[in-house]
Amino acid sequence: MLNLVALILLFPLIGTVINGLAGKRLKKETVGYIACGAIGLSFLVSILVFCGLLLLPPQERLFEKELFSWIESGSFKAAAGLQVDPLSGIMILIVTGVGLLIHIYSTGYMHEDKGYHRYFCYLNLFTFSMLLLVLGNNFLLMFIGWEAVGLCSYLLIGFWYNKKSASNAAKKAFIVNRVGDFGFILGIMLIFLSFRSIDFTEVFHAASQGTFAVGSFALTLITLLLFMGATGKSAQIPLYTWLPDAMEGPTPVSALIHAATMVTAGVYMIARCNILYMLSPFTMTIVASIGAVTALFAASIGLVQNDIKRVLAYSTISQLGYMFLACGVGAFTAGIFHLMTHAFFKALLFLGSGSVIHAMSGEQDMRKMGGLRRHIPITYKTFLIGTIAIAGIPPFAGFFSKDEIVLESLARGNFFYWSIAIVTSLFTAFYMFRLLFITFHGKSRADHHVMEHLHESPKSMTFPLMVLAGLSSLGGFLGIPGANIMSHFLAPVFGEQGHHTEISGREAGVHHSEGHPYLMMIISTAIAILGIFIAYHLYVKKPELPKILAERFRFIYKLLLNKYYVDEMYDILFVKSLKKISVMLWKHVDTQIIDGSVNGVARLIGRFGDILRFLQTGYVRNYAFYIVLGCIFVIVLTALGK
Amino acid sequence: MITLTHYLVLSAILFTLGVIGVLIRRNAIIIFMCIELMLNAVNISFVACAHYLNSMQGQLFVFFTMTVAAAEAAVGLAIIVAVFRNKETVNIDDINIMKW
Amino acid sequence: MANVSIMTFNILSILPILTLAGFGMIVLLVDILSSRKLGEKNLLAYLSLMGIIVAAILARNSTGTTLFSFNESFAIDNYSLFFNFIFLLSTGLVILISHSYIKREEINHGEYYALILFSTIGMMLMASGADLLNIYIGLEVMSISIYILTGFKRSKLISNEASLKYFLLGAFATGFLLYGISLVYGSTGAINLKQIAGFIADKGSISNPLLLMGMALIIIGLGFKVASVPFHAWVPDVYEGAPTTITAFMSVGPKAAAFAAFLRILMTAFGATHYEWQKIIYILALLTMTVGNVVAIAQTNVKRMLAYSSIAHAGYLLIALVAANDMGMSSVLFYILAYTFMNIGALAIVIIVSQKGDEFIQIHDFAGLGFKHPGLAVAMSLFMLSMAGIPPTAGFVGKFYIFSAAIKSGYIGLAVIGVINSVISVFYYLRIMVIMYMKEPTRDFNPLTLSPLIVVAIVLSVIGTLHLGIFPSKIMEIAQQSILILK
Amino acid sequence: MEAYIFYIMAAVSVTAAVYLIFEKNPVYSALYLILTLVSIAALYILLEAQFIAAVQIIVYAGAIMVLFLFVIMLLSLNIKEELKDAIPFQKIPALFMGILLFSVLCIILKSKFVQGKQGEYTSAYVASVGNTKLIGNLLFTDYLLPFEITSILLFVAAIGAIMLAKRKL
Repeated sequence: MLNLVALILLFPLIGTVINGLAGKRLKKETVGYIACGAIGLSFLVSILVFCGLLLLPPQERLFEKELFSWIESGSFKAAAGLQVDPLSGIMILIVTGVGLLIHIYSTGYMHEDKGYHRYFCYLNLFTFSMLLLVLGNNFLLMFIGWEAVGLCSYLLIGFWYNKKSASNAAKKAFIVNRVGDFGFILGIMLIFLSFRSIDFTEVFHAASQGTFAVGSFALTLITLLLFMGATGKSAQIPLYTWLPDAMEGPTPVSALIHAATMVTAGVYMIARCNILYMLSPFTMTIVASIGAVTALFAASIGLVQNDIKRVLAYSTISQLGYMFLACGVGAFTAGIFHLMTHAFFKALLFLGSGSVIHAMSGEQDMRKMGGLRRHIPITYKTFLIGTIAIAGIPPFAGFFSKDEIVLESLARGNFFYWSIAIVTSLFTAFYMFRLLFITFHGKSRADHHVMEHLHESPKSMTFPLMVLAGLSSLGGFLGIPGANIMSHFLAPVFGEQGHHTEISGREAGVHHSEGHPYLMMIISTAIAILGIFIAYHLYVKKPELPKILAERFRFIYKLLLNKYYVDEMYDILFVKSLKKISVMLWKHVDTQIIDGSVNGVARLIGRFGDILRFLQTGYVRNYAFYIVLGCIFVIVLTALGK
Repeated sequence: MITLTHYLVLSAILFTLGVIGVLIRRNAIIIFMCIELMLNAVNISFVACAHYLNSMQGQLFVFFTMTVAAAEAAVGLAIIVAVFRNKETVNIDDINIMKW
Repeated sequence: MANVSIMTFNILSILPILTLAGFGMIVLLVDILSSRKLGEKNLLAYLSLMGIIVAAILARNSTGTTLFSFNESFAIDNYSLFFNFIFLLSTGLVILISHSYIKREEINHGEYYALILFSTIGMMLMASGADLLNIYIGLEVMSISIYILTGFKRSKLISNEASLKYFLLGAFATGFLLYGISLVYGSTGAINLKQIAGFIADKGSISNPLLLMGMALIIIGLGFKVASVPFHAWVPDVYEGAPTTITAFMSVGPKAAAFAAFLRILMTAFGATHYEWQKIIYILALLTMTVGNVVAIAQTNVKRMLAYSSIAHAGYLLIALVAANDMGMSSVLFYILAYTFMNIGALAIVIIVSQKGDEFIQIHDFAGLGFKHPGLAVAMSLFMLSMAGIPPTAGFVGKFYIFSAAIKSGYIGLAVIGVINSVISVFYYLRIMVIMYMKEPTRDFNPLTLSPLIVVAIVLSVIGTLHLGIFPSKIMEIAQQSILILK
Repeated sequence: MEAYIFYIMAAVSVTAAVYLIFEKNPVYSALYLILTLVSIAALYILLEAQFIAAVQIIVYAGAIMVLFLFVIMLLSLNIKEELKDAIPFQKIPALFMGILLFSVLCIILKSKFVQGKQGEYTSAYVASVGNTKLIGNLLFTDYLLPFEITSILLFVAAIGAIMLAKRKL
């Protein structure tokens, strides 16, 4: 069964090609069937492959299939090969499973769009890229998936290219990602330089044999560079700015980006390279700290946002911070587990918000909603489940995974991580229920124009919601403390040793925390309930209170509302100061060039380009002068620079 | 006694003069003549080297350089004539519609 | 290196060159003999293509042999063969895209094809030249043909200007090249690359400043041809002013030829003094890619932007030269091949989209191409992605090889700057894609300059770009065998 | 004797070259260039390269420069158009650059360098066979390929000249 693995990739690719080439001439239904069918088949094959994996004894659960030798040059080899092991096994299930639901949902959501076939073509390609990233058996192939995911996200975020904000967001996403990718590719090159190979098996084997000492400079550098890639793709500080803007794309795309694909790539990569990371404690500290800070930072921004999708976007960043925190303290299983449950409830929440927006005729501002509970009951119920799940109320999925991270952050990390995790979980519960209360409870604040059109979404949209709601409620039991299926299943990937320390670490941690894991559970549940209670108090009982609070703590409110002014800060840091000088120098230099550049850095480089292009005077004699100048320079360099 | 260095220095002087001419003159034809001067400077160095090395290759090279110079002259002057047809000038400072 | 035979006079070794020369003359003859009707000159394009195919077949016959003929001044080996194929390929593609273009621009003269073929002879001579004389003559045959082709739109001032600029600066730079050759000759007594190497091996190079200066001047002369900063200033103006087909031609063929000569001279003749030239080329590479990429961002004219991008690509290739190891040298060959496909492909689309008189070549003229002509836009996006170095395209694999080679030789800093540069380059390549897909069309694209031949060229380029990106190992293997002769 | 001829001819060629680059009238410039070329031809004779000297006079000074003069006359260029200088700021740096280039070259030329390998064509041998005959021999044996390719080059040049300069095609 494992030999079928290539099919997982093949089906979405076929779907892409058919819809890309012939989609224009096909009927909408056909396009939808092809796209969903492709992912559906891919999902079925994934299940088969997964079962095949389960049939093997735990320690032999690693299957590699070389498709063809891709790049060969001297000692450098990279095959186009696929690899299935418990980690990628789980990932393909998540990607194809959640991906399939999003595809189905999209057939309803995008039904009126004239770029229907284009949309599904991109969507299939996106899934394909993510699967390539997950299944590749070497760093370079992973990088290809990595880049392709970036490219597809660019296409999809900018899907409604007519919207200026959409195409800007697309460019921003692509370029911010490229900045991270730059670190990633350098990391790969360094891996090749250090290990003489870029094959996962060979590199990890060499690393586990102790080729490099713990904390050696090479490994630290490699892991830091790889992590730089992860911060771009998984939207961590400082490269997170693209993700909130990425909601400019169609809502199912946001769901796909935020839940199943793209942003999880960074977490997956770090989990995949766990051996390398375990050997470089410094990087681990960085990963954990950035994860923790991002979690808190994004959650605090989420507290005051008014756009329904923006709240969810910041919550994604915050949850990803959790996952990095888990990875950073060495609890990779917990990270992957949270990745999975998060995929369920975040997909659910995004699709649910899509359903709300659909019902509200495109309105995204929560202040203009309210009281939707009665009008769209299915959406409400499923959304409620998702909200409870993310807030971390037992026995829903989010509780177990988040609790494990909170636990591990104390057991393996320190009190600082733990307190951040706890505060973040308070924030999370608060802003998610704030969202829920403002949107679904209270009185309606929409105009009747919208109210008249208010309707529950079609079956194609509610069905995925219900499935995801089911998964969000029950998915957590895979990792229930005591009988942790996840951690046993993933043990071969995270190493016998890692598994061992995990268990002993857990025990040690348990001891550390006064010998009672249940106490910790109770604390975190209590915190979550506290968050909910505050939200309830502020937004249901006394709806006028938030305004007063906002007035009283005006400064903090503004700060949060404007996302700590990070975008503006980048602007001032990179653009304004240089612009002033440039404007003085080249006052008559136009504004038309600025329009082409994308963000601060691009503008800065563009400015240099502006200055440099004036060397190109058009006078032949100037050009000859440059040649002579260069000539003297070169001769002097040769003659004197011994 | 005249040594190779003498010839090489003469060659360097003429080459440099040619370079300066290219940099400061505006008439395309004169610039082209300065380039010819540079080529001749190189030829001196070739022939001198050949002489002092008891080798023939330098002279052969000069033979080819001259042929190339002839071909370049034909093409170069034709280009200048073509420019003159359209623009009525050979002042290269005026010939800069393309820049930046 | 199986059978190295040395013959003084071997007509067989220059058969491809003779073929091209013969077909060039035939084209001219047919042009004169056939009527003066401009429309009926399709035959000429087919004739030239035939010449290229025949030359390629004849060149193929000598695969695997290593043969020095004409007093060891002309080498037929895997290295020259690889480059000869690149030249023939690029010339073939250029003829394919020329056919409809020169009709549109009303410069449909037989001399056009003949000059392209003659220019290719010059390139082949450069790649095969084992002594400096042959390389020099080859360079001149190639350059003079291109000076003429650049000014081929005689009635257009812009074309005249480009031609004049290219000619004056080209001749100026050739002066430096020649001066360098004369100094190398003076200090070694040889113009044959192997003999130069032998002399350096005997006497050492440290005590020979004249030789090093000669080498530096040769680097300047060839640096001009490959468009490395600061010898690059002619490139944007000439690329903009030349007929677009010729822009495609000279951004690929002559550059490849110059790199072929560059690599052979540096590795074969000056291999022993590599510390000296590596530091020069290091700085040139750094400047070249940075200036190329940074200034490209500020451009609004597509041809001009591609000119700067071509400068930047020369910078990447120079990195491989600095690395100077097996991987670096073979990656030069690979990257040039990749660049041939993507650049000619991109310019072919520029030709199709622009209209008579090269009217619409501003970037915003591409607005909405994605909706009106999705096929063209997809092809263009592919070429742009490949140039930006995004997998799974040829450009990515090529860049990856180059940067890995640099890291392997210990030039980590240079590789890092190279990667940063390729990140920068995404800005302007992406801008074309953004405009094609995310802006409403501002004009009617019809009539397109479409002909079956140009479509064939684009399809070939697409296939080449993808094939080299997905299955690069075979070509890389060939490239690796090709550079063995240089050591 | 040899030294005198060298210094005189060198002085003439350099002086003529200086006039060439500073002379306003292109016709005079061309004439100065011819003077330089002729004096260089004299140096060639001094270097026992009689054939090259002859070619220098016949082809260079004779044919190429006549072509130059012909074009200058044809275009009837007036002197005035050179008076306006669009980039006057380049003049001083250019002179400076030239001096710099020259001094760098001289420093290197003055430094001790190993001379190249001596060839077999000693003065006595060349004199016994004859300079022209030797060159002819080499051209049609060892250097046949570049010689033949040169024919293509000249052909290209002829095509080019016609293509670019002919009034009607």
